[in-house]
Amino acid sequence: MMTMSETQIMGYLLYSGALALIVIGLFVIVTRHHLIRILLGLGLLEAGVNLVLLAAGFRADAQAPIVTELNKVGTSMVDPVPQALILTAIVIGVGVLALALAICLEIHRKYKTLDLRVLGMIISGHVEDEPSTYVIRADQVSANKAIVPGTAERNV
Amino acid sequence: MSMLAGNLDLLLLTALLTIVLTYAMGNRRVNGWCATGLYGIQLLFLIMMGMQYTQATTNLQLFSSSLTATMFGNHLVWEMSGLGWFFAVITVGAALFSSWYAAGAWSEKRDGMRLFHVAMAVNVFSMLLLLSSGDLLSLFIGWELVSWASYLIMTQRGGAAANAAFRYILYATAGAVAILAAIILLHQKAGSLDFETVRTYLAQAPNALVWVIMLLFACGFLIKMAAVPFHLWQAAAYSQTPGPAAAFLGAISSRMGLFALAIVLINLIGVARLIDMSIPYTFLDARTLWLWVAAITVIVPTFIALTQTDARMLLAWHGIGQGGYMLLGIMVASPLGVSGGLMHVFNHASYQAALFLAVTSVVYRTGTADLDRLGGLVTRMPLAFTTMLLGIIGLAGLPPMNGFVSKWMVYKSLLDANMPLLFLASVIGTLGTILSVYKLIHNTFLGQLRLEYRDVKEVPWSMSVPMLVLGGIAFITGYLPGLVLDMAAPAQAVLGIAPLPHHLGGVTAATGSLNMIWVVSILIVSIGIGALIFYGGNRTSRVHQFDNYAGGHFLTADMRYHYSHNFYAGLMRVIGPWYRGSVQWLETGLVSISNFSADLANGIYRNAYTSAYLLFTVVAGLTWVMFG
Amino acid sequence: MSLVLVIAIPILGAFLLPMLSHRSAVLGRLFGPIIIAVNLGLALSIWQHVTLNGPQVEWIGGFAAPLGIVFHVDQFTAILLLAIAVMTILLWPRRMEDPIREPVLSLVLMGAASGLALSSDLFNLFVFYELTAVASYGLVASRATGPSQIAAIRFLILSAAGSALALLGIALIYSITGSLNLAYLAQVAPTLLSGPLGMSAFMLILIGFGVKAELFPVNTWVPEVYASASSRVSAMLSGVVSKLAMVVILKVLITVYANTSASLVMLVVGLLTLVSGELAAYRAKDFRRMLAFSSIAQLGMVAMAFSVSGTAGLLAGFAIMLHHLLAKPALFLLAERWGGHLDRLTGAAYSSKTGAILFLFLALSLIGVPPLPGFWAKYLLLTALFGHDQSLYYFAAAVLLITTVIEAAYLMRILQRLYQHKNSTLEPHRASELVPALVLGGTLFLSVLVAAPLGAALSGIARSSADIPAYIQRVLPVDVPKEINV
Amino acid sequence: MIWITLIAVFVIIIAAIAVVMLRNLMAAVVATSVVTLTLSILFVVLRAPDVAMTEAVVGMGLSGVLLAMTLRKLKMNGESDHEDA
Amino acid sequence: MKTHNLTSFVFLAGLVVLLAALLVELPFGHGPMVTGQGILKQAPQTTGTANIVTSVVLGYRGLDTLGELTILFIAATAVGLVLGKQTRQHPIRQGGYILRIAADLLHPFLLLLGVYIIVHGHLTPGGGFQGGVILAIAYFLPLLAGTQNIIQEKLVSILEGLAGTAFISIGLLSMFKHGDFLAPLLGQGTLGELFSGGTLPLLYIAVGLKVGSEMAGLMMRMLQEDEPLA
Repeated sequence: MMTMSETQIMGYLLYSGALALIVIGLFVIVTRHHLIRILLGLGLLEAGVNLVLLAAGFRADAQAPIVTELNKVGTSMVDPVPQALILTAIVIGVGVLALALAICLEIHRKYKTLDLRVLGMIISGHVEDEPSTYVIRADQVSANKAIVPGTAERNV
Repeated sequence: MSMLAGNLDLLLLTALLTIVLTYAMGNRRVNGWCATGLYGIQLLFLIMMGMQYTQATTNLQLFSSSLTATMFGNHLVWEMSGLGWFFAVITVGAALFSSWYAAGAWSEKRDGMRLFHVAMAVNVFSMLLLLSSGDLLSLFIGWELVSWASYLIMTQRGGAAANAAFRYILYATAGAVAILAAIILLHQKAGSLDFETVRTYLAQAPNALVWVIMLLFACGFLIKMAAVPFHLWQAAAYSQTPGPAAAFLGAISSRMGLFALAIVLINLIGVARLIDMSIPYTFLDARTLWLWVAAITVIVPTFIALTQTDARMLLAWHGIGQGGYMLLGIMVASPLGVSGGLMHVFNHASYQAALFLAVTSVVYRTGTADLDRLGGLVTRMPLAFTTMLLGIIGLAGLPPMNGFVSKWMVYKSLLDANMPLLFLASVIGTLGTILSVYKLIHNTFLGQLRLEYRDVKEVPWSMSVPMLVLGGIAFITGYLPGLVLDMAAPAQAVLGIAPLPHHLGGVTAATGSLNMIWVVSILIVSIGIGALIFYGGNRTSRVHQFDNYAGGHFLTADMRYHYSHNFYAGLMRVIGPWYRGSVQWLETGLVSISNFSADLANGIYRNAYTSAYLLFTVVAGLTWVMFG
Repeated sequence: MSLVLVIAIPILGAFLLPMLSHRSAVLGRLFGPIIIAVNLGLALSIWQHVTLNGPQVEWIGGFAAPLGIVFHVDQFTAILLLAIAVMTILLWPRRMEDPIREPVLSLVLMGAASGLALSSDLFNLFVFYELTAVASYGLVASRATGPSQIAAIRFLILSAAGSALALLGIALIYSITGSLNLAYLAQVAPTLLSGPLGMSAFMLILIGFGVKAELFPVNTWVPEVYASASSRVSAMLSGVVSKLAMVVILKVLITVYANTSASLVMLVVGLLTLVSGELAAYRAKDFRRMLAFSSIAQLGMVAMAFSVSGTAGLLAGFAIMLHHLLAKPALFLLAERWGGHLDRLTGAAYSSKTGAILFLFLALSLIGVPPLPGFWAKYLLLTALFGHDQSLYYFAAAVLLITTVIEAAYLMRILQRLYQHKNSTLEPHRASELVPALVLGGTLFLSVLVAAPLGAALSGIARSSADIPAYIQRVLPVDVPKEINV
Repeated sequence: MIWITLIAVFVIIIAAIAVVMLRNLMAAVVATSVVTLTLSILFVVLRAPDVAMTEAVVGMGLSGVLLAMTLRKLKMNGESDHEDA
Repeated sequence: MKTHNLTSFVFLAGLVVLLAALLVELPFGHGPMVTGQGILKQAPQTTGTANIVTSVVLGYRGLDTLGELTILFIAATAVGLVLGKQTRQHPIRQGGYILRIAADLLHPFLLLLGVYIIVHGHLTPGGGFQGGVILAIAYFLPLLAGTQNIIQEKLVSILEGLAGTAFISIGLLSMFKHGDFLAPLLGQGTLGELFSGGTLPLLYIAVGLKVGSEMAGLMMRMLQEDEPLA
């Protein structure tokens, strides 16, 4: 049995954890430029959001929403809906992650890099001046990698 | 007959049919003649309508069409009033002569005549649609159609013409959005867009709102008229258009702006209201503003025309300047002034078309319109010379041509309304006109004939007849101005101006009348006496054109002594700096601003850290909704 | 006759297609179009049913709202369903990189888009949004060029982060109100969601779904993706998917956040989107990028329209949406041959006349030349903005008018290029691109001839969609717990 | 119960920071798995056993495997990704 | 670069403040369970599953689950589409002896565990997703250890197709019998027994197979993708 204030403290703890996850995830997404790491950040962000969602359905002194001999129908249970939602959200996250990783593999096979700065320069630099169906050859990519820092300054 | 008479549907259908047929016939020679015939039929319909004005007791009769629509609660109607009829006659007439001229020998060397005729037909149809618009929304629709039709006719030659037309269409779109803004503002305030409701609403609307609406409308319409400061596009665009089409455009196209402006300023807002609306912190009022816009439009383009070395450019610039006279006359809003302005529309159309056709004939034979590389063609192309002579006398506004009558009426109205400064301005404009038209005819037909043009011939009859007829019209309506004044009377009635007492020979005003029959007769008689003295009195001997002496030396034909380059150099040195490139900064400034901001926007979309925008937006948005 | 079939059948088809293709290639080739035809039939019957009997509601699985998921269809939704099916069949890939997987993705995209149109449950909308998103990542990356895959991954990162934020917004709403049903939320919104919490939830949802709705500034993926993906995919994304994301935002806005400051947010966002799009298009040097920016601008106009509360705004928004839904895919189909640097277009009109004339027509309609439909759309938007008596709305109208001039500038510049020199190196359009484009353009042209009745019908549709109390009445049964134990 | 939550949240934050800080990508992946695992413990505390299982199996197991495989493909399991942290 | 990081820091600090201000407002522990209460009240009667989360996942929000399955399916398809250019089966380097033995031993246990979790999804925590993933891992471990390749591409694609079809066709069946898509069928049975909960266990089995086959196919494709040409 928890008292009200304990519930409060617990809420603060949970929300601070969720907040930390969201902010750190966004930080990774915004400031890092290695695609894999950005995907990790994405995972953190989603985890934080899931935590918020789950905390929405929490009830102090309530049971898990499973009917057993111990807790019959009618005993107070936590909200099952957010749990279902999070189930869905987690699986969706995995699907997106898998697709992203596949694309990353393909890009790495073509350009030998997963640095967002280089890729961004490739796409915004070349697609504009050349026909849209432009495919960059490996030698040009190495040239691009050589001048990454300069472009980074320019792109900020 | 009775069912035919005054049937607007028939007119519009014929105009539509003209488009279809000219497209169907393609590049065949007969296409032009067919188009000419169809324009003739349209003119016939218009004349039948005109008959009704002579019979009808009132001049306010409307010719309604069965073309109506209801869009989102607005009832669109198309019906032709006396004002529209007057402009429509000029439109179809100009189209008739232009396509007649183009139908003959002129079209032989050229390809793409289908596009030429179709563009002309589209222009006529859309102009008729505009002229017969019965409410503001249909007016706007017609307006846009006219704008894009003119783009079509201007751009057909490609290259430089396309660039000029592109510049034009940007101006036109800017004007169109201004008009659209005004219309929708009115729609929101007045609740409906038919003229009656809008008039009653504007009568009791606050001054500030009327100012906004008037300025928006006027900007749009003045852009079409190419009034200062929107005058930069027109001359280049018109001069790049193929000759007969240029004649058509120069005759009527930019008068559509005048038509719409007259409806909005005189018919909807009303001159009395204009006079009431004083510009803050000044002693001026709205009407004075428009009068001065007109006056500046008279002066600046005319003196720009003075510096041109291309005949077509020169004429085009003058077309802008003459538009100023019309606006002046109409904004004076006295019976004399309005009928002067309206009459000037007709007169200008007649002699401007004649002049463009004459220049086109010169280009047809010599291949150039460069005033520095022509001269002495009078003996080779006498008919073209005659046409141009008649035309420039009209353009300069001297008797015996019709231009004199309308300009006289405008001057007179200005004096009667005691506006001496404006009178002075218009006279200065006329001075510039006289100077530059003299340059035109001198550099083209007078002086020394160049060797390369030694065996130039007169243009074929198919081309010379229409332009001569136009010159003839310009002379006859100058001799008997009553003809045009009768036509202008219904238009004047629509604008709500008292009718002007006039007769076949001219006008009878309390402060002084004009009877062209007397003027012209005296003029002819005196010229006849002079000719008698010249030919009968002393002995003359004809010498060949190349048989010239200067200071006792024989001048060979290849020796250039014809003073044509850098005409009026001294005058230019004095007055040139005042107006040369005066309002370029408006255009260039706008262009550079848009380029700069466009680069900015592109830069935003090229950032590598696109997800950073997500963060920034979230923070900004949350801050707004939580603390904003 | 159930609404779910519109979603279930394409997904079923997508599940079955690979097996069928393993059995016989011909059957696999025919299967996709058959499924789409079935869906088209379903959409038609739904449309007819709705026009006869008024809007319909379906509780999925028979679980009464607000406990279960609710589908709601009114006339506009039915039209969207039709448009989705028609677009899918028109943009069906003829020759594909992969004969099995690309059709599967397209089918699922169709089903998910229909779900976005129908569902009125926040989380269900989120699921279908994600489904649409994943399908479109796959389609973008399906073209094996490097730039398309880079564009796909950048799009994926932006969109996934955005939808995580949208989910956060949904979580906020759920923890405040304890429900996800839009109708129920509409009931309790004035008491619960009008505070800063509710507004920030809307903000998060707007930004999250705004990624696909091409709203500034989370739309940086648009030029990259549309320039590098195959133009059928670009046509689908800009024509259909972006509209549906906008519809989702609209649902949340007009049901839950009606007459709050949310509409002001909408206006500002739409204004920025419009201006940035038009300006960027004015400077773009690549044909596809230019089209992408112009579609951004159009969606900004839609957002501005929806920011005007009431029937006028909805009417304007629907008009612009439907017009753009027809115009932009046709342009992207033309871009299949004309893509790339603008200089390549010089004289293209002489190599393919029909394409040039079609471009002329569509460009004039986009600029808004009367009496073309684009003009009426802009007219309605301006009327709505002027009708809203606030200085900011007047300012928005003025900006819209000015950007129209810029729009005319870049579109006419292209047109001039098309007709410049007779000798062109471009190969003409193939029939497989020209025919669908002509179908779309022809529909647009026919709408000119029947403009008046069309306008009347559209205003009726807007009026029915703007009626939120009736919507709540339909969705919620009478015995819903009105009291909330906070 | 409070204490479990406190520790779990603490671990989560530390691990998340580790994801940012660790140069070696494989290590970062491991840190993410730690976050997920602790999160599933937290879910048990919040009386959501289903979610806890899913998070553990799908979140840690599956995504962990996928990421590890990708890194192995990219030949990056050893050295760090070149970027200024 | 540095300026970019700096601005990001500033904005993130702002975000921390804003989100904190939002989250402390949230009613933790006493939020309005409007939907939740209703479901808790009527779920055991309507669906007859002891695990109410299951009844929500498959009953009240069955459509979400369908969409989620489709997302997995689409993701797997798209992975195949992206990597599909080269499907050359290249030999995976053999793992150590211990590893292989462990994999072989682990395989049946994992299978059993997965099946159990799936089948008891409506009674105990866990269900189709968890069990499916465990199944996938069960089949994947030997592959990773390099003992032998159990998974055939063909089998996987057929399995995923069939499972998804089963899910939807159960839904359609209930629609034709009951009038509503995915409405519970076949009576509830007695609460807490294995054969209870109507169609939900069947649905969960379909989900399990679907998820398992998708995941297996996914990992297989990513493994098949040939080594980056160095």
